[in-house]
Amino acid sequence: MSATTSPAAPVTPDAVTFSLTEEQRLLRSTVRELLTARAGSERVREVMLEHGGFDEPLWSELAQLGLTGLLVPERYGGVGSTFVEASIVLEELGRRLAPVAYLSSAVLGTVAVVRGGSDDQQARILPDVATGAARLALAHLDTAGRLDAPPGIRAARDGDDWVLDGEAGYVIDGQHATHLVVAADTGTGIELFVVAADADGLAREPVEVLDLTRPMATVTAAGMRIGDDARLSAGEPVAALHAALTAATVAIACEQVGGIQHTLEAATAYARERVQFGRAIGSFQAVKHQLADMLVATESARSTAEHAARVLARGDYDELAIAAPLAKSYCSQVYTQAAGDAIQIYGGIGFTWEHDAHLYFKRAKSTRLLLGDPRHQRALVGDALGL
Amino acid sequence: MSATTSPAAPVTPDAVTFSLTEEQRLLRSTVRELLTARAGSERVREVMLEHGGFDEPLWSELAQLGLTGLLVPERYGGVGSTFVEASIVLEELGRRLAPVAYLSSAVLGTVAVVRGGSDDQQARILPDVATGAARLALAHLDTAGRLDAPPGIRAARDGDDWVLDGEAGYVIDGQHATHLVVAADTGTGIELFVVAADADGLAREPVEVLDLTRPMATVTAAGMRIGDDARLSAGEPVAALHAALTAATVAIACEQVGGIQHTLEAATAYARERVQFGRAIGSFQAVKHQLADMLVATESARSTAEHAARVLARGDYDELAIAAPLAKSYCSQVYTQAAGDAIQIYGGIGFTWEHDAHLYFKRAKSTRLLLGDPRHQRALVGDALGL
Amino acid sequence: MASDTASTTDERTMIEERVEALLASHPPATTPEHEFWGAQFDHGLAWVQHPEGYGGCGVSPRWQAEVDRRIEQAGGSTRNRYINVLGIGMGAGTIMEHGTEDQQRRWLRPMFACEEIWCQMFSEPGAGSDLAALATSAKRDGDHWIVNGQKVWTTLAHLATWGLLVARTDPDVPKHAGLTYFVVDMDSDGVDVRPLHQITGEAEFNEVYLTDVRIPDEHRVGDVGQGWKVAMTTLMNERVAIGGGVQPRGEGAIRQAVEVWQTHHGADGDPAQRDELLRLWVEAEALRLTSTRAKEAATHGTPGPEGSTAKLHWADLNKAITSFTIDLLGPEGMTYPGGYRFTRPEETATRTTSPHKAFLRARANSIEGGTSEVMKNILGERVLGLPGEPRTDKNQPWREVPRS
Amino acid sequence: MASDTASTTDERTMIEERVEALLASHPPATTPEHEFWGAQFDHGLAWVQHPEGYGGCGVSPRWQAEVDRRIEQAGGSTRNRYINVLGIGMGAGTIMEHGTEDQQRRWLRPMFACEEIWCQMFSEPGAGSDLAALATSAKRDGDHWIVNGQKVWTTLAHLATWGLLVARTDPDVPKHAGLTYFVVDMDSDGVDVRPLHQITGEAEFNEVYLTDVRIPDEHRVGDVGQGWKVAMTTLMNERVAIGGGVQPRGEGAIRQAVEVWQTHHGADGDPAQRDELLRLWVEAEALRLTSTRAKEAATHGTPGPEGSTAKLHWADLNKAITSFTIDLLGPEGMTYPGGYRFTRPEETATRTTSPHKAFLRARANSIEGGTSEVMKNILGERVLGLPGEPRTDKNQPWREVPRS
Repeated sequence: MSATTSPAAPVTPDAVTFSLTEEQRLLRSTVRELLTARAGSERVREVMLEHGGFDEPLWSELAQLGLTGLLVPERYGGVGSTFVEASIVLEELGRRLAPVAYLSSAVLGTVAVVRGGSDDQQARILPDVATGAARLALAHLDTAGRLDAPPGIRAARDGDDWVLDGEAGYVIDGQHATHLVVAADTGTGIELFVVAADADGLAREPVEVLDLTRPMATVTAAGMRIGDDARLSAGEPVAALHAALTAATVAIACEQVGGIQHTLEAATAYARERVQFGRAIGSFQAVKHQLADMLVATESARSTAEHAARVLARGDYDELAIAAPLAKSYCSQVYTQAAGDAIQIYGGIGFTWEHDAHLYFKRAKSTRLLLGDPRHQRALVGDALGL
Repeated sequence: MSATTSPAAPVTPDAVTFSLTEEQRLLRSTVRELLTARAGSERVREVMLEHGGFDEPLWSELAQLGLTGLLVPERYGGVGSTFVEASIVLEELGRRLAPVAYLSSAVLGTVAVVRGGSDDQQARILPDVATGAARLALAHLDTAGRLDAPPGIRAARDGDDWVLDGEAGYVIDGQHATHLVVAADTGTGIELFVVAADADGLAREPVEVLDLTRPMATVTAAGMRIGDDARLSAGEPVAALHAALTAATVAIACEQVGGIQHTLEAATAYARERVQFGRAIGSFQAVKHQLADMLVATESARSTAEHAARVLARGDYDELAIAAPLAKSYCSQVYTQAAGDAIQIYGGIGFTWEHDAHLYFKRAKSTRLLLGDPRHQRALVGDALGL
Repeated sequence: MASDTASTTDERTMIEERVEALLASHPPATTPEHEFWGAQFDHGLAWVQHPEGYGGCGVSPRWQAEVDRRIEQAGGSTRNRYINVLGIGMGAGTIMEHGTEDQQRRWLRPMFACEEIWCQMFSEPGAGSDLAALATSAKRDGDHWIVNGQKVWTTLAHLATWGLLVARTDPDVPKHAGLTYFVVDMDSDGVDVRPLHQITGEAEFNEVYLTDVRIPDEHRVGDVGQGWKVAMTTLMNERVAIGGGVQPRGEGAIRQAVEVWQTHHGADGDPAQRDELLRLWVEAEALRLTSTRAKEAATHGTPGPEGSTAKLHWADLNKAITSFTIDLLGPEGMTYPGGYRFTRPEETATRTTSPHKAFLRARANSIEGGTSEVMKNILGERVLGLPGEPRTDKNQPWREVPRS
Repeated sequence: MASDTASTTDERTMIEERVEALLASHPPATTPEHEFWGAQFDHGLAWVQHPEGYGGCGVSPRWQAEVDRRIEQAGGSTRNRYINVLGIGMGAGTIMEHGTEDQQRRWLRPMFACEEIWCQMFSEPGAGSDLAALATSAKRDGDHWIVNGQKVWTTLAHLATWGLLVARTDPDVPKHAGLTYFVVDMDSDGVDVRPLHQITGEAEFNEVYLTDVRIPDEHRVGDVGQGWKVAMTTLMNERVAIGGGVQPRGEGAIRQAVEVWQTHHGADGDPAQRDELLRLWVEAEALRLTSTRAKEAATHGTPGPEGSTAKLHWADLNKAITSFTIDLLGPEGMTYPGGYRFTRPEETATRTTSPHKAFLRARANSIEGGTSEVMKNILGERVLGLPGEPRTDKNQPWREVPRS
């Protein structure tokens, strides 16, 4: 996420078009209907408590609709959509907290391979990613998850092969991936490798996560030997990694907007129905004004995420260096505030395990910290602005 | 204000006694009655617009009650009280925004001379300070008012004399003082000089201030020659300056508590009386809860200021290194928030010049920035705590 | 933007032809402003949505932005919309919707040409958020009305020829039902305009005292007792006028904050303050993007809640930014450069305002044009569908409702 | 502290003698806890303000702190006040004020000795902030009452012998007037205690389902229809119990924040985060000083508003600190060490809680024991004297008031 783009003066970016095409609207309603049917609260809870936070049947259904390969180029069996389409799916997934490997495989892994892999490598990996048969996860951090430290896995050349050693923390969906994209420290830089998740010398251990709907793993490589063809060989690996992480930053913001929107709607519905002192609690200004503030914040959060998705879609990387961290910092702030306020509006019931409020509250906090907290993201905005 | 005390672990300080003695209560009611009679809004406005922000008749009345010499030792004609008594006067002055030179002369100047002056020097200066006939002001900053820079006035030795040159900014009550305590940069350190305000080679120019009830001046010395007996010669000048500034830090917090308390009371009274939509606006939760929050903040602000005043009174300098900046940072935050919220509660009328709300709003902002803003004060707390 | 349909293509052609004709017959470079605006009215380009003969040509109001853009490109002035904002922005729509033909013919053209300035007399000391509680009375006297009362916050009253007035004509019915809407000749006997000084010392606004002011019945707008409905038209037009523009990135209050950061702090600045600056910058940009989105939605005819949240968001943010800017100034924040002046502010104040004045002026943002509390009620009830509070004042005769 | 007056000197002497007698006859080192507490009751040192024979010796309640201090100094335990907090802290005062002599004789000693644990059944799913709206019914059946309904948030119900219950005995009068207060034998048929899992996964609280539970009329506390008044006594005792202690500087949530700062950041930490840490530290200290001041004012008999603001201030601050602590943890904040466990929390949870659990648990601070919204109404109305809102539910028969 270091700013490889030139510092941008505070110049107004070319305006994006926020409105959706007919097809995009159809995409939204298709995904929403699917998730309404298949990712209700009961199912999400079953998956998070009994299936380690990955809903394989739902993943298959998303794959059948082609959604797992939205960002995979058409020549490798994907849809070849822009990020605007992906942002629509992400928002809907975030609205339901649907426990599927979308962020990890369809965004992080896919972008890394598309940007870093040779044609051969892409042709080998991406068709299965598009069909959902393969699921990618990115292992690029050290065990402490530090953003400014080298990867926790090291790669050493040994003849024609590479030997991987070390430990990567906080690998999103790590234990449910079929393949790992490993960013490894070679001592002189970073290389990206694609390896089978069940390969010898590789172990995965689930992390005890705050947000059970988003599993993570610690990945350990111990003397793992792989051929050089596993190394993504086209393009600059740091640039590919940066592109994947930037796309994920925007993706998280889009997902957050879905969660924020749900939070606003659910809390508003409750405030309309719940009666205390002979009146709906939403008639009290204490509650009404809190929801009005949440509405204001929701609309602005949506603007930042949709803007970033469109900037990414059109490949305006100078503006993206501002828009991506801006969206994630702002949406994270709004989500954590809204999810906390919602619990307050629900009162006691919102503090129970059986109510869904805590699932959103935990997702909000967890995504706030994922790939850099708002303060970190704001610093990136400042760097890009030259402030 | 640099921490000359040793870093204190977060150890609970010896408890102070918050309650007042009978005499202290009498002092409070005496001052309050005087100011109710003599420092009403009309008079304050007259003084700030027509008399440069100094109410000479009121100063005389305070002097007749012995209040201008509260901190002057008895042997020099003062009352020799503790800072608790001074804090009571300061709170009442802050409540009325009474435009008198109390902070400058009775606190800053007095403490500097008591801590830095020889017996002879104290005997020469302090009796007039106690009677109010002399008024001290402290010139210790550079023209930009930077806290971390050397004084703007330089002192050079010339035979038995000193020659002063340069400019000091933001001298509180500078144009109304009879004497200036000048902190001058000698090149190897700082010396404090007491000079007559109308001496040759000294010029004073009023600053255009945000808060018209607290005048400030820029003081210029141009080849001003003074004898060495004008140099405060007992004790370490830096320590004397530090003591004066720490006392002023606490004094400002006490004064702020008066302003906060007035703001809460006045806004509450308005909210009880003002009717819109057929009800007192204080019956609406939007207003009621804002005032409840203000009440909570007011009580805590008071605790920090009273604690700091008592710690100063008992001379516990380790604890004071925490308590003084803590009080000023907290009271400043509360005052600016409360004074702004009050304008919102008043609505349009609170935005008019004729309403007093803006006077408190400006005092709040101005004292927030005076001698270091809350962020600066918090850093001092952190330094004292070793955090 | 979606491509023009057939009918919008026709409208575009018609607009373009009219603008060309106007610019050809009245070259901006050589035509006095008032004359140009008069001609613009005559060409149906003042309020394009008005019918022919009333300053318009009967097309969708969204063409107005295009007309203004072209006029400005050709060097023409559109600052009449600013100079006479209460007339052109709010009064015109009201008169078109509720006025008689005589009134429309009499008032619209001189208004647009800025030959006559307008002001608005709605708020009163006792009726701020609760506008419908207003107490200024109008009593019938033959074919005239006799008006008594006091209005506040009347921008431009000291320059105005005409004033939009809501007054109570029946105190015995519930408050919303007893109001009537008038246009007052500001030169009438009994109209006393006094400057109202604000916390900057300046007098941007006025108080207007009305003592036995006589208004001919033909200056009544709408029926007797319909004043609330007519006033709502005026206020709706106000909101549209406010929500119109989207500033470039980094403009407004945040520009000043960034400038102070760069001049007073820069690379060596305190990281805690830099983070706060960036937090505000991010929020300002989020708001700007929301305004852009709202504008786009409006032109596509499907406005969402993003439109109604901007005023509320902006008010809080502007207060926060201007206050933080003073903190960034450090000791200089304790000054008021130039001192307090008890005069009228200059017209183009927004561009040249010091951070200090901006800081003070911003306190009114969450009060003027609807307090933030009222805006939150509106958002909560109209956008989110939350129920209102129990009201006792709505159905009681005005005379019996408690007031202060 | 002001010096003792003559009568307080007498009281001090009496207290000291009693404590000495207790410690002599029941040396803490060798006396089982329950036995010691029983003896403490018999020596009149359980609730010193109670009359002789009821666990007290008829002196000012402020002596209790002195008694407890001396017992602890001598190695005695006062943890019964914690183990049986709802009984000793809240129930006892209620029974003393409103109970019959038989009730007092029967219940107080085993309560203080922790031979019988107590719980409190007030809140219901439909009656949280609006407690007086509760729906659990009690119908008379000869010399018994038949109770049906559901209670929530009943701490300790799974361990309790007795439960304090408020139920509706008359639905046809306004809601506050139709309530009656009972003590329920928790082993009765029809009492079904179920764990209520909270957002940490743990079950700190219970739901209690009451189905045709029979309560003898002699277990009614206070008159029929006086339940609200009796319940208020319980809640007042709760507030006193909560506001009692002042922590040492830097204790509580802020301690954990400081520890995480020191272990994860320290001298190289981000200055923006340091400033936020200090802001919270300053606020925690401000609150602590206010509690100290309140306690001092209370012992001097002139409590001011500082006492009632602490709960509200603490709730918001504790949420802010625990949330910030997770941010300080960085990526580690995305974990939940130990995983979610669906068990009862351990008794001494407060000391050993992870930052992660503290973060989740804190969300209830602004809900339990009165929501922050209700607390603000109370402060606004009772301390600041602001008028209440229009109420429609106060005088209507409970049966007709809308509920959810």
